[in-house]
Amino acid sequence: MDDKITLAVREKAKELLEQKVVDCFIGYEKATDNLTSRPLFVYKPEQAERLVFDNTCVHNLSKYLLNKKDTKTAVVAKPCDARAIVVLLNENQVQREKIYIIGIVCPGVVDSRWGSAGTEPEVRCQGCPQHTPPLYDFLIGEPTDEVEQDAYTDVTAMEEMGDADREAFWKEQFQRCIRCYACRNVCPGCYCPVCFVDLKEPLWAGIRVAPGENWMWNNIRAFHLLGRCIDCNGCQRVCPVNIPLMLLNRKLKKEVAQAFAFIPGMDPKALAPLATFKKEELAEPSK
Amino acid sequence: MINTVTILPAAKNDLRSFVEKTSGQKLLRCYQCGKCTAGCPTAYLWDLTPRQVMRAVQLGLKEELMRTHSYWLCVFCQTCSARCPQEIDIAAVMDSLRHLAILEKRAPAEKEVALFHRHFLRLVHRFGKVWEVGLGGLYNLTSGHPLANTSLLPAMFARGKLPLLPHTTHNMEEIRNIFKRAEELERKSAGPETGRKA
Amino acid sequence: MSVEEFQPRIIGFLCNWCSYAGADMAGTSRMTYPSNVRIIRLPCSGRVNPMIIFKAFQQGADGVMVSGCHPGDCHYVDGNYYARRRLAMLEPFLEYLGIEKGRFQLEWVSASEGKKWSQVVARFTDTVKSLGPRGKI
Amino acid sequence: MPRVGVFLCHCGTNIAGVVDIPTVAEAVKQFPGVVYVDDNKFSCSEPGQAAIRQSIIDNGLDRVVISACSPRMHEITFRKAVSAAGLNPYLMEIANIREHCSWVHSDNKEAATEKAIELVKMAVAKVSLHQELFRKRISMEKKALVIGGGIAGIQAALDIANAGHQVILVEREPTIGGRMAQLDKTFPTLDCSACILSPKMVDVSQHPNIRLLTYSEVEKVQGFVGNFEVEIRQRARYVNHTTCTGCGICWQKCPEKVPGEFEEGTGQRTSVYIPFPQAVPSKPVIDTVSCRYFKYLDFIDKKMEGKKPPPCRICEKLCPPQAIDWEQKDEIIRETVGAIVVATGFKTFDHSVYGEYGGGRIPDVITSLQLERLMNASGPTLGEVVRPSDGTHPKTVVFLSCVGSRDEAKGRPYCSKICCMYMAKQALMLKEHDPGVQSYIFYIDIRAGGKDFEEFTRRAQEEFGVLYLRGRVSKIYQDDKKLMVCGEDSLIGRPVEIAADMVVLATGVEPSEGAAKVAQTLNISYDTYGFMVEAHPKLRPVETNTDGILVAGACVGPRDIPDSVAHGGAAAAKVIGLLSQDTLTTEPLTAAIDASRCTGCLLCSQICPFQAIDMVPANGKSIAVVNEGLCKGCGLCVAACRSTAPSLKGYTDAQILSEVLALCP
Amino acid sequence: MAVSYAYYPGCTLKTSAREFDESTLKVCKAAGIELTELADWNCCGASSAHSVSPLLGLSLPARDLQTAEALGKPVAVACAMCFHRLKHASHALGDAAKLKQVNQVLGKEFRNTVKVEHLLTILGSNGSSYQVTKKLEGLKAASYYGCVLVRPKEVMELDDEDNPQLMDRIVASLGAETVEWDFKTECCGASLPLSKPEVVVNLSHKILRQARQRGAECVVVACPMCHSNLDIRQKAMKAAYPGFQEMPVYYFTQLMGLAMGFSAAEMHIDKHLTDGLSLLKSKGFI
Repeated sequence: MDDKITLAVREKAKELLEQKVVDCFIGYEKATDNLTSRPLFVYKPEQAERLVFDNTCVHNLSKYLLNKKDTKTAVVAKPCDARAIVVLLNENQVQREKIYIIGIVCPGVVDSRWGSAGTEPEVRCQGCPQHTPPLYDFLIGEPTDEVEQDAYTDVTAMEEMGDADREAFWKEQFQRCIRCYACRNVCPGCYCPVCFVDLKEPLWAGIRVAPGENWMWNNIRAFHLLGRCIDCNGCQRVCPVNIPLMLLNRKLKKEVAQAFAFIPGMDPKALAPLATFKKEELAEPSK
Repeated sequence: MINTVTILPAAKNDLRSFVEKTSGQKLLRCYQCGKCTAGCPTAYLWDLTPRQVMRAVQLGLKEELMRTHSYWLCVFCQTCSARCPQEIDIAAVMDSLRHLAILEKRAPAEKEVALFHRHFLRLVHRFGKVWEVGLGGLYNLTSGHPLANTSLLPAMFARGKLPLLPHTTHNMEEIRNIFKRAEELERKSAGPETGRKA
Repeated sequence: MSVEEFQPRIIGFLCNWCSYAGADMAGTSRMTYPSNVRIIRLPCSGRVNPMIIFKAFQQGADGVMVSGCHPGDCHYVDGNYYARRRLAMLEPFLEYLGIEKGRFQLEWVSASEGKKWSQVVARFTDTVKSLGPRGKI
Repeated sequence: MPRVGVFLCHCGTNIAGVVDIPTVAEAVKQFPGVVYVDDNKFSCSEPGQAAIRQSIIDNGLDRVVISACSPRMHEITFRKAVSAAGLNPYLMEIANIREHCSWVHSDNKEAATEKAIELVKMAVAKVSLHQELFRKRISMEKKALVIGGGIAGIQAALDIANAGHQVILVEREPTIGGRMAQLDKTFPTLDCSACILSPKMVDVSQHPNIRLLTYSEVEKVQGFVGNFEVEIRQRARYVNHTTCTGCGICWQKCPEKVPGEFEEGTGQRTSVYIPFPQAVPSKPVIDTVSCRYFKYLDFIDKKMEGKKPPPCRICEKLCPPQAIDWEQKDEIIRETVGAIVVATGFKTFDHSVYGEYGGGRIPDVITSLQLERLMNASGPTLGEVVRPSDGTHPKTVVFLSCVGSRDEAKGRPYCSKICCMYMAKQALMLKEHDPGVQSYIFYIDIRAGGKDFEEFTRRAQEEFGVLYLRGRVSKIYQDDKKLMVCGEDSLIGRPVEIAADMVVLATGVEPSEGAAKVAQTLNISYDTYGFMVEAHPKLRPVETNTDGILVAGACVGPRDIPDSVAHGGAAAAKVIGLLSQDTLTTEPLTAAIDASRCTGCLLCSQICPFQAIDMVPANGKSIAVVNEGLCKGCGLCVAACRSTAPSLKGYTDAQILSEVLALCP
Repeated sequence: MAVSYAYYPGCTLKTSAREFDESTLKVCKAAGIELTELADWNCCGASSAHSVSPLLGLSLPARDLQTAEALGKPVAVACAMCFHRLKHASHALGDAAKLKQVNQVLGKEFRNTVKVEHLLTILGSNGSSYQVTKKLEGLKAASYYGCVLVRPKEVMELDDEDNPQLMDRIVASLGAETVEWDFKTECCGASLPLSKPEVVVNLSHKILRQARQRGAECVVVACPMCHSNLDIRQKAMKAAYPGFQEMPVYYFTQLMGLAMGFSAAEMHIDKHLTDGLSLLKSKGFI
């Protein structure tokens, strides 16, 4: 594990901690299976040697920033992770001056689960339009000049199905949901003090694991990520019953991109698509 | 225009749709203030002033307009376009009208001007570059003004300003292909509606 | 009308200032239209939270309609512009979940458009009828 | 469990003729919480209301559903009825079974009855979740602020003050009077502008209810109708206005001369100055940019090189009451007012962007306002119209209309409205001043839509020989001592040229400098040009979307004097109406935000159309708080929030959902 | 610092405006600007091509631009008309559909990435460093830009449409005095000399008349067409307008050359039909 990125991450972590630029450095280390990676919080320069970066570093570490609001923290960020940070900045959840972003020019990560490192690239990396983080304080790797467009082949395939087939598809998917809320826990966009699903009054979705309640939970969560989901695949990766949650998020991503030319997580100064409007847009209702 | 003018419904105004398509300008923006005429260096010669030309397009008075000298006298100085308060590129409209006249093979009211442009392009087609002696010669031979500008010639020759032989572009095949393909493409995109009724 | 004919359950969320008043106008002008729609009165189309629409469909509504002031005429200046954005995103999403296009509709009906309201309801009821019953999820 | 009473109105046969009331009554009895059902012929009639009142008391009802006509018709009536029975008026809900049911489903009584049952069911479900709500009373500070001391602001201030209320009139310039003070005569009556304006200016200065703050600007406004907290900056004048007698020695003796703003550059003023003889207040200010002593101080301060300017101070030496005060500082004045009138007026378009008209480089191409000063008997030339270049009297004068109006290319597509008329006036006046003058007016259309306006422009042509040429000028160039004006006479369809001695540009109307900043300070809308946006262009022409803030005069759009006066008066009437109340009651149907659920993501504050949501610090983060004085209860924030922190009283999520669930159980 | 350009002279500079071509080349060389003549260039189409066929009007200059693009150099243009056509093509081809059409006509791929600059900009910018050795003090000149050089402003990206300053600044840097006048961008008659010579005489006369009125002793131009209209028609002006006084017309590069130490012969001052030498002699510049 001595490749260039790893060495650069270690060196930077050491420097930042030694010079007290940050109090905490969040990165990755090898998991106990010695194959996959897991998040690592480094507080002392000498611990920096444990840091690694390779294609098994799948986690979006930006979520941890929500618990480090008062600590000056550095975080290793792949492009999607950095976009999550931009969203958190848009939404006033983290302070720019409290975070130090180590941007990684991302080669893509592999679909890996504990015990097996995997070889297949993760779904999100296939045709990924963004290899350089949109925001960073320090960049590891050469910035790329990219114009690739998200082709939304997965979403289009869904759209081409018949209504009944689609309804059946989602019924089948949602009925497996065990309401463990792992998707919520991993998502950097899910930070509400009280989630709608936990409310008793009004009761948006009952606590029981039933098709209607699951339908409400998963769809409203997806809708709450409209214009905010940055394709990090976290929810789908951690789902213990393999519900393709990114298909929901990416549908809304596509709609927002087409209607408002908005891609979330690119500009820390941007207004969210639902926080603004143009008078002349969407001239015909219900088109 | 000595007859009572028949006003066409907007939907039947083919002249306006042709001009709007080829010039990219919105003709209905014109509110007839006349600033184009006011600044036009040659408008004093036009039978319909630039403003009236715009009006004629708005009304679709194709035959009346095509007959005029006006649009042939535009020297494309673009003063009108630069000063139009409604931001219409009026010079581009004049270009469209000339283009329409040529597409429909109409006899130009200003045959000298048309002749000049035709000879100019003939030379470019032949040599890739313009040859002034050739241009002047061709023009004088065909315009019916055999002595036009000839009084200037001795002085010009004396100063070496007019080489007797043309200079040429070497890859003439490329130049001729450009002429050929441009014409083909333009005829195709103009479509049948601009064809002049027999 | 046959007793057996499918009578869809339609919920209409109407803003108080234009569309609700437009529906009142249809009433005062005695325009008849299908009776399936049940109107929920809100201050503004911008008050419509998509979560409520999800809930309506989950509970088995056959059709949901939102109607507000025409863009530019909002009593609350910009409310319907925000509603338009939100619901323009919701509509394709519902379809993506398998809820047929036509079961959700956003309309602009002003306080003077009683006639338009009755036409909108008639058309929407027809569409939903033709799509058939949905049932609870 | 609430005790709900349901009252079914027949509305004569309007409802009962279609909806089968007994069936409805029977069904309603089964709904959860319903303990009492009654029906009336006319619930809205006095006997009907009395029956409702009595039933509430007799049956101990704590929620009421009235199944009748549209709430837009009788919501207030029934709230009062409920209230009269001692119940909170907001514990009542109306089921609209007339406009939305019986009147539109008369073709199918069975379906109508079924629908009526469900509409009542929804209302019962919703009303069960209603809470007591209370109107709040807010105190009314019986004082108004008027921003801008032009004719509109003067009129508004005088009208409010005459109604017995206190007014603070803030004016940025050293004097009130505005544009009207610069004019010579006014169209179409040709009465002297100063003669009709000056008395009003004096009235303002002497009115016991008006506090006049000139040379001042509004810096900050907070709060809402009834209680606006305002900060006004009184700029340092360096002259003590309490001791100054306005004797005029200082400005007569000041050696420094600069082009005068009031004279539009046609004449000069001194560094210590009053803008014009009839200025109110008639006491001077010192302009620190041109004053020699200030230049001297600046030179010392910045340790500049070169020749030291003289520390003049002549005014100080000569001032009899010793009123010059070099130490004076800007002063911040804080006031609380109940209402605000914005009357910031207009300025004229800067024609230097018209390169084809010389771009401001040709001396004898002047603006209409400059001509106004030249024609004015108290102007720099004492009313003699002369060419700036050589002082000769122009005999051929050409007017160009629409300079900075009706010109998309210059970003001013709108018509400035007043130019057609003032050009006619000026051309006519020129002839009166000097019968040897021939005026030409290039116009696109003559817009003379006003009382006696058309007659006036005709008079200019018929009696005064003003020659109108239809067409826009494209070029002005100098030809020896003449100005060649190139246009088209579009009526004959030929290009024309006129050799003129002077050209007058009818420069258009645009919002005055800083109008957009005033709008931002007040949080009211303004359009792309910076004109204020009225709440409704037809029905609420002097109101804004913020209660208690009114607009008047040319800050809303191009307006002439009578219109500005009328709007000033209209705004004043609105203010007087507000100030005549001791307190204001607010609708309780506003939003409230649950701090414990707020994430501080800013979304609600970004979209609130009334800027009614403030972000305030709490527990190390910032959370959203609703300002109930500004909230109008649209519910945008509720629908936007993911963490369901806001709720809208009367339309909570739970209440709306209860209606949905009543329909789809 | 040597700046390198692909130089597009245009047809006229090789024939009736040779003095413009040669003075340009000499001045640029001395100022450290490297001009390499664009290989096998063709006519830009001037005012004729677009008058007859819009597509041809774009395709002819596009071929030249494509050659420069392949070379990887920005294009330097001296002739105002050529500059106008090249700039116009490059602007119009920002439209992808038009570019596709033109590429079909060209039969090769033009990506429209090449930059087009006029010599006024190049010589008047900070990048150029010409040394004035002989100040043209006492010479009163009117800078005449003509119409196509500056219009439309958003396409030509050169200077103000009514009161441009670029040439005035250059002329002033040579020590000469520029006059303020109102005809800097009025039309001289453009391409009408063959077909409508009387129009050219009328319009050009107006220009020269105002220049004279405003105290100019000569007119400075950056366009061969303007030059030819103003220069060779002066005899006709004299005939048509009694009292008209002849006035020399120079290319701005010619005056630059003189001020930089080149001789009048090297700058071909003698090539003009209206005597340009006497004035310079009387001022002691030559």
